[in-house]
Amino acid sequence: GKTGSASSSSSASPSSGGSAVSASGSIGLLLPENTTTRYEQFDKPYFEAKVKQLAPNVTVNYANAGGSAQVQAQQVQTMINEGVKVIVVDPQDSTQIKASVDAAHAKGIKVVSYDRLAEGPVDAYVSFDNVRVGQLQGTGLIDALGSKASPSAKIVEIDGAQSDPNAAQFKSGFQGAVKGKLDIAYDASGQWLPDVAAQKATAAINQLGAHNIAGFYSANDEMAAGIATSMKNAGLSGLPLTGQDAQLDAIQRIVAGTQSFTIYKAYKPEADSAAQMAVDLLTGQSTASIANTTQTNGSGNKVPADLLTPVLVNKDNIKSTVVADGLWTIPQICTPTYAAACKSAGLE
Amino acid sequence: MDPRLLVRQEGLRGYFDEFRRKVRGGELGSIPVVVGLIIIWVIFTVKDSKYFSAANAEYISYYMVGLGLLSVGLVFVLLLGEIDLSVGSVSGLAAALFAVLSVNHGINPWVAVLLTLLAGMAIGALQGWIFARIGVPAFVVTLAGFLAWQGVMLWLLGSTGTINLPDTALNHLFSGNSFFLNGDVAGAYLLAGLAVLMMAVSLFGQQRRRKAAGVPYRPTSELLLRTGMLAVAVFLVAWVLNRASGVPNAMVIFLVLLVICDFVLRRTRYGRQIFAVGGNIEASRRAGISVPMVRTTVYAISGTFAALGGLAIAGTTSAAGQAGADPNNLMMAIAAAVIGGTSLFGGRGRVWSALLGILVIESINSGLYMLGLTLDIQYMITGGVLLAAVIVDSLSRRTQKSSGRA
Amino acid sequence: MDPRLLVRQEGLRGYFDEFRRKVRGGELGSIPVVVGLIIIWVIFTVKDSKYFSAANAEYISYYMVGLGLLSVGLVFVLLLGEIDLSVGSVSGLAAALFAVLSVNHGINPWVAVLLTLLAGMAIGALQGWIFARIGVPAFVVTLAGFLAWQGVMLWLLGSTGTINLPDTALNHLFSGNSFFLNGDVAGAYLLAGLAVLMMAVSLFGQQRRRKAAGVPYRPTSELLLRTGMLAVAVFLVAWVLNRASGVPNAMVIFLVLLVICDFVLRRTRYGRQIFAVGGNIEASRRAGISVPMVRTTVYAISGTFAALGGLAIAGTTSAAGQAGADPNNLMMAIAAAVIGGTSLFGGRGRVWSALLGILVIESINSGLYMLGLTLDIQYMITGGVLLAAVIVDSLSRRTQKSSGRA
Amino acid sequence: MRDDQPVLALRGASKRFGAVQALTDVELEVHQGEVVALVGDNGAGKSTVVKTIAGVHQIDEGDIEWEGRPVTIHRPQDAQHLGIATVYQDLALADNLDVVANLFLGRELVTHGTLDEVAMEKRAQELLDTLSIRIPSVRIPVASLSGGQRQVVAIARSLIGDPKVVILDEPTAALGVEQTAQVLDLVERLRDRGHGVLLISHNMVDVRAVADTVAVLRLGRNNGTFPVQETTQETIIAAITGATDNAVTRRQARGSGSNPEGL
Amino acid sequence: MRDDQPVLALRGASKRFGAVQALTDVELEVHQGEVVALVGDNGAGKSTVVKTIAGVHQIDEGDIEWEGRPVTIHRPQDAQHLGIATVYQDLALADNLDVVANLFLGRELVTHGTLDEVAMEKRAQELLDTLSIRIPSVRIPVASLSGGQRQVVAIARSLIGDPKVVILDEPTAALGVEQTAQVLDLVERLRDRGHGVLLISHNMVDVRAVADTVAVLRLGRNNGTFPVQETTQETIIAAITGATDNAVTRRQARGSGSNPEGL
Ligand SMILES: Nc1ncnc2c1ncn2[C@@H]1O[C@H](COP(=O)(O)OP(=O)(O)OP(=O)(O)O)[C@@H](O)[C@H]1O
Ligand SMILES: Nc1ncnc2c1ncn2[C@@H]1O[C@H](COP(=O)(O)OP(=O)(O)OP(=O)(O)O)[C@@H](O)[C@H]1O
Ligand SMILES: [Mg+2]
Ligand SMILES: [Mg+2]
Repeated sequence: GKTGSASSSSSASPSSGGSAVSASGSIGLLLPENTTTRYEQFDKPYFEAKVKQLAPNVTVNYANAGGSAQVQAQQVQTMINEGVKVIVVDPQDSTQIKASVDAAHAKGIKVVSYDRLAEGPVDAYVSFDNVRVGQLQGTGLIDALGSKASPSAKIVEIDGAQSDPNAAQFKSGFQGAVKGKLDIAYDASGQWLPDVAAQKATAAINQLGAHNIAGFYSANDEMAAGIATSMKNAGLSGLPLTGQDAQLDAIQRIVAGTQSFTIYKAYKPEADSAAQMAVDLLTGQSTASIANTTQTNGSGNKVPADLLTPVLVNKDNIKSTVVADGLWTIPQICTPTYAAACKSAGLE
Repeated sequence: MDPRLLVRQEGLRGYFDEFRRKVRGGELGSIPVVVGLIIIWVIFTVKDSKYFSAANAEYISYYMVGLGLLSVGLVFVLLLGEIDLSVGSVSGLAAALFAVLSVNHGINPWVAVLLTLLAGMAIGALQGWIFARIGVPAFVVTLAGFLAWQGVMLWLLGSTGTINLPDTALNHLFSGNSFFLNGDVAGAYLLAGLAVLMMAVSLFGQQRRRKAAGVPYRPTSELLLRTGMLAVAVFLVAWVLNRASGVPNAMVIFLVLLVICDFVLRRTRYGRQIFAVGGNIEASRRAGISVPMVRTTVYAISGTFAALGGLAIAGTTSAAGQAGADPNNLMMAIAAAVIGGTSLFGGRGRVWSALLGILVIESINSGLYMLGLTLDIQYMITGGVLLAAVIVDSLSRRTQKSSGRA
Repeated sequence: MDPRLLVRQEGLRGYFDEFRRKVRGGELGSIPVVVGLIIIWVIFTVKDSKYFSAANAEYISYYMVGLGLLSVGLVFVLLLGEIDLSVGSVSGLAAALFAVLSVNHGINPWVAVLLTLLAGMAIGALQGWIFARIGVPAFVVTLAGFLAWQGVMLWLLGSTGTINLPDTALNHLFSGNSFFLNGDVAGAYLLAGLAVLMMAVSLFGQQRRRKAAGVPYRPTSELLLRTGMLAVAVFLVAWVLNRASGVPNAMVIFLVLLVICDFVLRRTRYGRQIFAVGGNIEASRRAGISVPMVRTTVYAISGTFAALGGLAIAGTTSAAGQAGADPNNLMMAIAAAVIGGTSLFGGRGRVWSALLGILVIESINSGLYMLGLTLDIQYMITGGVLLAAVIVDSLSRRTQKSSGRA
Repeated sequence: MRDDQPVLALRGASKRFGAVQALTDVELEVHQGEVVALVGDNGAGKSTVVKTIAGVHQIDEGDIEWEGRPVTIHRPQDAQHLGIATVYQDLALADNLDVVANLFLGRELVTHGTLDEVAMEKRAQELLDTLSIRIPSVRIPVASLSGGQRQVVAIARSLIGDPKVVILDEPTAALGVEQTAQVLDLVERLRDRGHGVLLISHNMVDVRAVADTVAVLRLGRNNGTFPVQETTQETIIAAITGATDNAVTRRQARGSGSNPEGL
Repeated sequence: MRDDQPVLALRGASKRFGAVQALTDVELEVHQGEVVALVGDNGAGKSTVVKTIAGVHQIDEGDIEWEGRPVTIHRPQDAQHLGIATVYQDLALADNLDVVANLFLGRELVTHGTLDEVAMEKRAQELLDTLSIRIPSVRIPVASLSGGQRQVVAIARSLIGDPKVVILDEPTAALGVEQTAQVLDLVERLRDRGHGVLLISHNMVDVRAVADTVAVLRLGRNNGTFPVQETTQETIIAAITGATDNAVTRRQARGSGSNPEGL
């Protein structure tokens, strides 16, 4: 009798037909990394709050892989050992997670892929469309360039880490959107690191000549901080600069005019949707109520999906997006340094 | 016999007396680490009762293998008083190479394994050669390797990104659902019995030979005690693992390699040469040992184990990806060897320290993952425990030093 | 005078003869690294003519400061024959701490700088104390620090994430648009003149004192040659930087600290003690040097420089974020010190090696970044060049050893 | 033997290393202006006595008395502060530093907070000249010195500062005939200036030439203390080896038969 | 002096360390069954000669001849393969290994590919007994041995294997009277068995007792070769110090005045 204890614990689940409120059990939430603030700052608390609201007796087990796919695999295994009934995982590596998804599936555990689409027999998927994010960044950059946008306008592109598959999706979305409309004169990976991004931006400026550059593409806000500094040092503060994630520092830069816009992927709807899917799966219901489309993942599985739309945030809609959603408050944004800029941007 | 030597009394009694004297003099050996391990287990069990379960024991015994293999290779290097910073990158490269060979090029998986291990060995030998023959400090050579092999790995995976590995051949053995004798209860007990038998044969054989040659030997009571203690430990482990799914094949491979390495280090000329070079390079050179040969081969061994460890790590995720060359793997593998008691300064250590150290590290990891702490707390705890483990060890070694035994 | 000693002939002639003899005997000093640097420059200039420009010189002289400061602290540690793996994490923590103190809590930026540097010093001293007094190997203590301080940093930044730093106080000095005397042409030449003057005063003062005491001294011709060479170098650099925007204040801070550290290491009792402990711990102890004191303070120095380096790195991005504790920074800072000629085995080195090494590394980086190469190629080239730089150095040192001077 | 109080005394000192009882109840006295020779077989515990007094090791039991009162010597600094200078058998020089730096290690000459290299170099040169040793240059690293050169550097080290008691652990072992003579002269000068000297040597000729008292150690225990003037060499050697029939006497017996002295 | 071919000879050997010319045109011959003593002041270059022959350093100019034909000795192995066993002044033992492991380092006894620890331990015990040294246990690390004990281990090392020429660099410097006598006996036994021995020592009594020929080195150059039987001690010392008026003679002159020999 070697197939042991773990399988017996999972076979018991789908009996509770009743109201979601009385359901019990546990959900595993696995997030990939911590170099950007969002996961521990927003996704985790939003998700936990929503689950609590939907099913007070359900516990959430949390793990963060710190950027390592291998750690994430171990964490999935831990969750399986602990007997969770649903796993919500934001895969650090969407291919590499397949073995873990397979293992969970074999034990009858449901898997919700969060933010990035995992390979393997995934039961549901919720995310923003990464390619769409890149497209938005591209069209946003063209808009910000205004009349200066032309096929000969030289753009400096700083991408995310080469080892991160999302970075490739952002990049392809962006390049698709600007193809033939702008000239990508410099393209390198900033490794998601602001100091590396800053140095590469300066190198690009030295290489192309400060006057020949029309704008900068930064895959996310973290790197935009470094790039903005390099632009300032070269006297290019007025040029367009993109971003992503709606970090506080980026909002402040947008207010101050040193960054053009960021892409806001509202965490709350995403986390809420995932929590709803998880609780549904936990209680044996279908996810059809939220998953209005399907996505095919890398291993060919058709996954019911809820794809949310990202929003471009610039000086004009800060108030109606991140502030209205409670992501950041006006006092958080308008510190003394940014008070004057806030005033002129109409944030008070 | 020198009248100043405090000789142990005959029999079990004398054994305990000496043990007590050793503990008082700070010659604790592995005791602090073992005690630390037990404390870690108790704390996590109090925090979450699921921690102390057969499933978690199985978890630890499986996940320790990848890093443990890296650590074994590092023990060889540490015994020389050197370091190999490239093992993390080499392990990532090995997994990528294997995946490209076996999946993309369709080469027979066992042949691909062989080629991968040879590549690891060649990389290690190259680094060792640059260190030994050209005289570039090993730290720098392997730091360069740390960067360069990572680059080669990215380049290899370049067009495809992560590659999923099929559940065959060595990948199957290293995967989480492959157990010794298919998880049959007898399998675990067979292994345990084998271990006890080997220990007994070795100990009693030695006693007989020493008796015959008329040199001092250990009393039979002590040998029985040692064999008995080992028996209790291994049968307990076997019993626990049987309550889950059995003994993971990955662990069997790891243990067999440990036994072989232990034999090489302690009972062969080559092992003696490694210790000698780690203790005093000039003395070794003058004794006619080819120091460059020893250095080159030791790095080749380290490279081979790094490659094997990379395959084992890839086995845990059944995939080879760009994040394979995680620098944390390097840090943890070194930490394991040191926690287990291998000196960073060369000439002192055993391969078993890799096992002991990796047990400590994986016990902490599994507990932290289970508690679902945020990463900042997790970093702080891992750092703190690592430190505590070694502080105890160092304190005991200090007492030892003040009584002249270090 | 010993008849076996080959004495240098009087005058410039003798100086050149000795130089030739040294080169033949392999006593090349910094020459291989300087030659390597020139080769790197030539290659990149051939690849991209913009590489050899005033703007790029300014780029290098600005971006080298952050890592360079880490490297200076590491030189102290390496002189002890130890290592500090925590500098990368401490630098990240320092930037975060400063941001939280000055931005979130509104503390006066200079006070915040002071508190941050004190925190860095305290962290270093704590690590040094655990190493020196408890006897935990420094490698392990600082490995624990590497993990733990990163955790503390994440925890500090927890609620806000990345924090933008205002362009005031030290942040202004460390930012890319702050130049000595506001970039006035006179500023650069003033600094160059000062450097030459200091060198001349020191050299000729020493000659006078040695003459007076009747011990051997260097001939005037040699002193003139040395001063002249320095003058050519520094005025050339000043001229180039003036063609761009002037001398970055960050670089001025770096150079001033280098001069101070060089003085401390070579001309004070404390510096002598560091070298002694790095050479032979037991001899130092018996000579009445408090080895734990030296160790603790050296780690405190390393911690302080790590904190300052963290502020400088944050200056390049005007922000303190969670990616501050980049482990590559650690590797690069160590590589810089070693490439520059500081031994990993203790007791041999100069702080100037931090400058020389970081120049090599930033020269490579700026070229690679300019070419916009992908990460795999970048890793391979950095690893390869690092290795090549040290192979040349090691080969020269080997010739040296065979003629008995290592 | 003088009747004044000993400047340095060991009372019932014992020291264990792991399973080896290196010293058992050792008694030793050194008076001012007296040269005490400590002799004994290899491994008898002589160097352990020295290191105990110098603060390198601590004794397990017993006392160290300095000018009559018991003192604790935890670290080498403590011994130095009392006025004990030691030349160790395992020399312990910093190989990476030059001769001057090693001579003044821990007692550097300083002016205005800066090392006074010139003064140190001058003084070093003078000191080495009195010991008539040829060292190519006082600015070469100690690593490249010959065995005897290293030993002389270590001896010169102990004379910097003004110690009350000088301990020399086999100082002439590696020295040439001329340097040995110089060191013995030095020992006599130290005695004449009223210092106490504890001299360890295996060379009975040297011991008899300069020592006032000979203390014998055997297997970590006292085995007699003899005034040199009134004791024959045979008595001392018998105390050292623990037998009147030993390799030395046998060799001498043979020697006088088959290989007559002189030309 | 014998008329057969020397087993080992140095011809016009020169060696430079950085700015120090350590050896200049040194000539040396060792015949079978002959004990050659190499003497000289500290830093004269004796140990450099030894290391040159043993393959630790290489000579810059000149030749080493082995049984009449020139050989190149690049590494210590080369010297060992020729049949040269060396005891170095700086002993170079692996401190972390025990006495047995050090004795057999590089020449371990092996059965079926496995170290034969039992045989090695037995043989080690026997070897050390013949040198009458007391070592608490042959299984303790060399780090914890006294100076003399370490020296005996190094000497015993050189006797494992069957060398044709044994080079001893100040082998008795750290040894007690009894052990010294044993080592001198050993040297005589080696000679009688037809080995060549190169002995370096500062102790003229020992040199005169066992050597057949004395070669003097002074400031890195040959300064005479003397047959022991026909040479007075004064002649040798004068050759070593380069003067008949030196510290030794002065000391002796004083000694015979103020401090009469014997009781
Ligand atoms: N590795 C080295 N590097 C530089 N100089 C050296 C080196 N080894 C020896 N020397 C120099 O060569 C000279 C001869 O040294 P050597 O050790 O041969 O002397 P020695 O005759 O053995 O003296 P001793 O009797 O003191 O042992 C000395 O002046 C010494 O400074
Ligand atoms: N650090 C140590 N650890 C263990 N044992 C030691 C240590 N130091 C010395 N011993 C042991 O103590 C005994 C005495 O050693 P010590 O060095 O005092 O002898 P010694 O009289 O100086 O001999 P020698 O004349 O050979 O120098 C020896 O048996 C030695 O093995
Ligand atoms: Mg001694
Ligand atoms: Mg010598």
